[in-house]
Amino acid sequence: MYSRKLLEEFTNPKNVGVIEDADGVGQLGNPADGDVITIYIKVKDGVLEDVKFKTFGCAAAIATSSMVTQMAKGRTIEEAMRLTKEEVADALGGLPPGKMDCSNFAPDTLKVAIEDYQKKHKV
Amino acid sequence: MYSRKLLEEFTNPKNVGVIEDADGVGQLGNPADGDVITIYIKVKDGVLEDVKFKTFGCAAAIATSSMVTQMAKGRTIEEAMRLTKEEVADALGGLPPGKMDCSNFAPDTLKVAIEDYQKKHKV
Amino acid sequence: MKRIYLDHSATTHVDTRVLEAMLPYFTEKFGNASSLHSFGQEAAEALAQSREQVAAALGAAPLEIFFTSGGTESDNMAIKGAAYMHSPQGRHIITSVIEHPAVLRTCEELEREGFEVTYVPVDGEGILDMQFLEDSIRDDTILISIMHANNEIGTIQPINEINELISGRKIILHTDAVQSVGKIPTDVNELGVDMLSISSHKLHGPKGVGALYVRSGVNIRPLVQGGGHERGLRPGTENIPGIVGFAKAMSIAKEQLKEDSMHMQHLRDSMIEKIRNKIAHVMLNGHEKKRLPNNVNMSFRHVEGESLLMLLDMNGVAVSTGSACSSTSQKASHVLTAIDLGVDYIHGSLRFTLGRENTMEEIDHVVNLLEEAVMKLRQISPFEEDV
Amino acid sequence: MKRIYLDHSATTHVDTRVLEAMLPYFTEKFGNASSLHSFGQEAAEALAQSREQVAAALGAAPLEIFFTSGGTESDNMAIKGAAYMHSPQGRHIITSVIEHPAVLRTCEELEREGFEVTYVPVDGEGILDMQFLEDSIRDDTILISIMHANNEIGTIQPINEINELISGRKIILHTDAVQSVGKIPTDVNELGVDMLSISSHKLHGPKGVGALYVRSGVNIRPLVQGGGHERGLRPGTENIPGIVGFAKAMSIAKEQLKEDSMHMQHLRDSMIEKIRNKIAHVMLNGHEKKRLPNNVNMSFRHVEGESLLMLLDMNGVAVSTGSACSSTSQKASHVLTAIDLGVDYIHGSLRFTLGRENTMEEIDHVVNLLEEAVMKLRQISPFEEDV
Ligand SMILES: Cc1ncc(COP(=O)(O)O)c(C=O)c1O
Ligand SMILES: Cc1ncc(COP(=O)(O)O)c(C=O)c1O
Repeated sequence: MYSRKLLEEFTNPKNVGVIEDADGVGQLGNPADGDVITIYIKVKDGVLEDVKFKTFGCAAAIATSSMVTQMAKGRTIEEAMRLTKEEVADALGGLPPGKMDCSNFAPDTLKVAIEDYQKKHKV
Repeated sequence: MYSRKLLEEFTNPKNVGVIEDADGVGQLGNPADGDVITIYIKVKDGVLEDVKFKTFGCAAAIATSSMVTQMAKGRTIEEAMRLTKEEVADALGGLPPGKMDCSNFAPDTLKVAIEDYQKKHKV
Repeated sequence: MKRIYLDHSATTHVDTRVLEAMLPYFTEKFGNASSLHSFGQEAAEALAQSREQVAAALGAAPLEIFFTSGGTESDNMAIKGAAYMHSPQGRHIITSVIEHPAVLRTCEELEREGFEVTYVPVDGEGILDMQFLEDSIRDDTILISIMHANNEIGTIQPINEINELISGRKIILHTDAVQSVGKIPTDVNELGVDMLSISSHKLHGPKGVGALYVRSGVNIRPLVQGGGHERGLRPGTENIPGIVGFAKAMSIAKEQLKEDSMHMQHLRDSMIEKIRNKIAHVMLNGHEKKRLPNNVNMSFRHVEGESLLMLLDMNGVAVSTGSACSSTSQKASHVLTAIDLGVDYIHGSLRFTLGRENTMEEIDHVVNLLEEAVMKLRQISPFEEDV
Repeated sequence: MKRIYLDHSATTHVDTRVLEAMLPYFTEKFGNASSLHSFGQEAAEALAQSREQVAAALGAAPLEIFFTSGGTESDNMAIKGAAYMHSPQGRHIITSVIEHPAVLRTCEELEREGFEVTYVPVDGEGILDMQFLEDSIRDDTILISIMHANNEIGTIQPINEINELISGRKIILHTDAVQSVGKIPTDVNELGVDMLSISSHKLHGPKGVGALYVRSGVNIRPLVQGGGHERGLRPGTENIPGIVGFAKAMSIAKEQLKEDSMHMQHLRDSMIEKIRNKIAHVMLNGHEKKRLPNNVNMSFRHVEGESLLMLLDMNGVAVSTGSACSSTSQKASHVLTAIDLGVDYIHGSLRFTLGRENTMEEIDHVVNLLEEAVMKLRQISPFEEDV
């Protein structure tokens, strides 16, 4: 059901971890629902210098988290805010029909992290 | 479903035919029901000297007709009247459950033939 | 003794190509199609591919195919499923007097539950009385179920004419195509049906599997509840080897349809002609032309069908009298009764149903055995002159 | 990569002895068991013999066995069949909260049709609340349906205690024994049940076939109408190869029961112990002792089951999280919810279900892979400290 690309991403996720002095942190999901994503960002000159994640969830949640962090890293905040679930899903070779919701989940968490940064830094 | 014995009797029935100057004739059944047996008897000194049959019906009807004529031949009228369906069925190695009704059918027809003889000859 | 099988409407042998396709799914690719792991995914892929194959053979979309355990379940699922779903709009159903028991008994059950059922009669050749059908349609008619081809006498019904008759109305049209698939074209769009029942074992596929085609947009209620298999309409772990075999059988049937049906029709016509030439007082039951290419149903005057069947069987020839499904009961078949066979013929019918592997030599041999058997039984019959 | 299958509660491979028994019935002895000719009689004999084999394996009489298309159909047939037949005496049914969807969804359907259903809860180890069950019994209770062993956590229910509880009352007792047959004794008289559901593919038989045991004297209504097969209770041309294979699988299961269950229990206990020793923060779900000999269901804190399953699958190991039948839905399983697993554990369950051919080497290998996989996912999990 999962694409080879997604499975590769899932087994070798990039940017796993916590940024201790993060500029913004986003968390979505709920352990009772079986899916929680936390994304940490480090911003420099309006560019996402570092992005890391921690995810509790299915293979799709982990793979999309990893993919989103990679796609966001190096982008400007504006560019990162425009990341869509379709782009993420495409980059993973597609998601199975039952899992399309998942692809929203990681970009949304990234947005929460950026909003946290913007709030904290009064952007 | 049929015993080997019954099938042998069915494929090689004995006493098939009509007795032109029969002393008694019995017929039971109905073409619309798919079963008709006619039995002809020739009586001499109270003994069934000859018994013949014609049957339209299933393999069990034909085999029991043949068996009844053989069992009746040479018996006294009283003995022939006492022929039971169990004896006929046993002689054929049993009948399948759905066909037990059939085994009644041929001995009953024989009885009708004997009654016809008794009526005609005022016995 | 070499046996000759002429009872393909009762069931067929599994084609070796079909069995070959099935085998890996018993022992190696044995996963449950709902499982996420590789064993499950192999099964899920086989299921998806089979669904495509069956759909393609019917001119349908894969999502319109629901796998079942056979023709009986498909018929029940179609008729009850539509009746229960659409009872708020009406409770009237139309069917015919010559349907298979899987349809007739189901309709009778619905009658006990408060539905009204009209049973359309047929003429002496087994063709539906279209005027009667048209006159039977009411505002509360929700479903018409008419078999595509009859299992006993092989008569083919004008299903697409029925579709034209009800066009513009919200009536669901179901056809039991158990006997026609693989013998004549059964494209769901050409037929214009909303639902169509199939049984795998009638077309050289395995027993215990079948399908119901349900046109997209047509809603029916499931008969069985459970896990969400078959999009909730038919739960239960999917019978993957069976489904794979069924799909393979459907593909073969579709591919060889022209060739197979021409071959069988040739044998059929030749058999009918030879029987008529050799045996006096015979009748062809059903329609001379509008009949399945593999069906020869004939009655022999003053001879009882079961004893004829037994004599042929003892010579290695397998045929049927009436429908296999009712052969343990002794009553005259409801189909032969419906076409009003006279009393001299009604109990003397034999059904020879040909398969694509039968040969002309076999047919000739059977006709000879048949001639002997009829003569033999007529000698025993009280209705015939002594010969 | 050698694959290791530890998902035998989802489905099993067909035993080679079973497949061998089936093969002749696809291509040679392919007759319809209702046909009078020799092909039909071969099939009818195989059917009768299979019925005897299945009956013998359950301590039942042959006429108490009705062949179906699988566990789901058996459950539906038992529950609806009894409910519809006995609704004049009452419309109350008792079942449990941890039944398979084939029972739960069926009961919910009956609720929509006006029946009342009581769902008996279970304790933290998945054992039925017997006091609750006893208190639920009413004068209008017609049916109790409690599974013999749970498909997710393997808990075994005290079915014969329920039988004792209702002795003297006119309540029908049904058990879904789909998971227990072939793992623990399932003699219908020792259990004291009136009806019992089986599915062939869970015990190394083919998919698409099963049976319902119905105690002689217990009346139920058929779900499906058609020809008179299975004494009218389950019409449709019998799936002879499937039934022959199922019967063979039942015989083997019965014959090897002691040996197989001892072997599996040994692997099970060793696996649980090794997992507990190697991995911190794990929980065994279900009852420590009253569980199927082949079931290991454990939860791993702060790890999500599906991703764990995927990691194992990529290493060739097939397991399940919750029941295979609900694995496409993402909700926590109703069984794990019923035993009140805490939030840290409820989404982190894996079910390993062993088969008689699994070996200790396989178990050891899987435990090692599992340890790695849990560690890996805990490193990614936001709830665990960075390691
Ligand atoms: C026309 C027709 N409909 C339905 C069926 C039932 O199919 P199955 O026996 O596969 O359930 C049959 C065959 O017996 C049939 O000939
Ligand atoms: C306890 C239980 N009951 C019923 C079923 C349904 O059986 P089947 O999938 O064969 O219809 C299953 C298996 O999925 C099961 O585990």
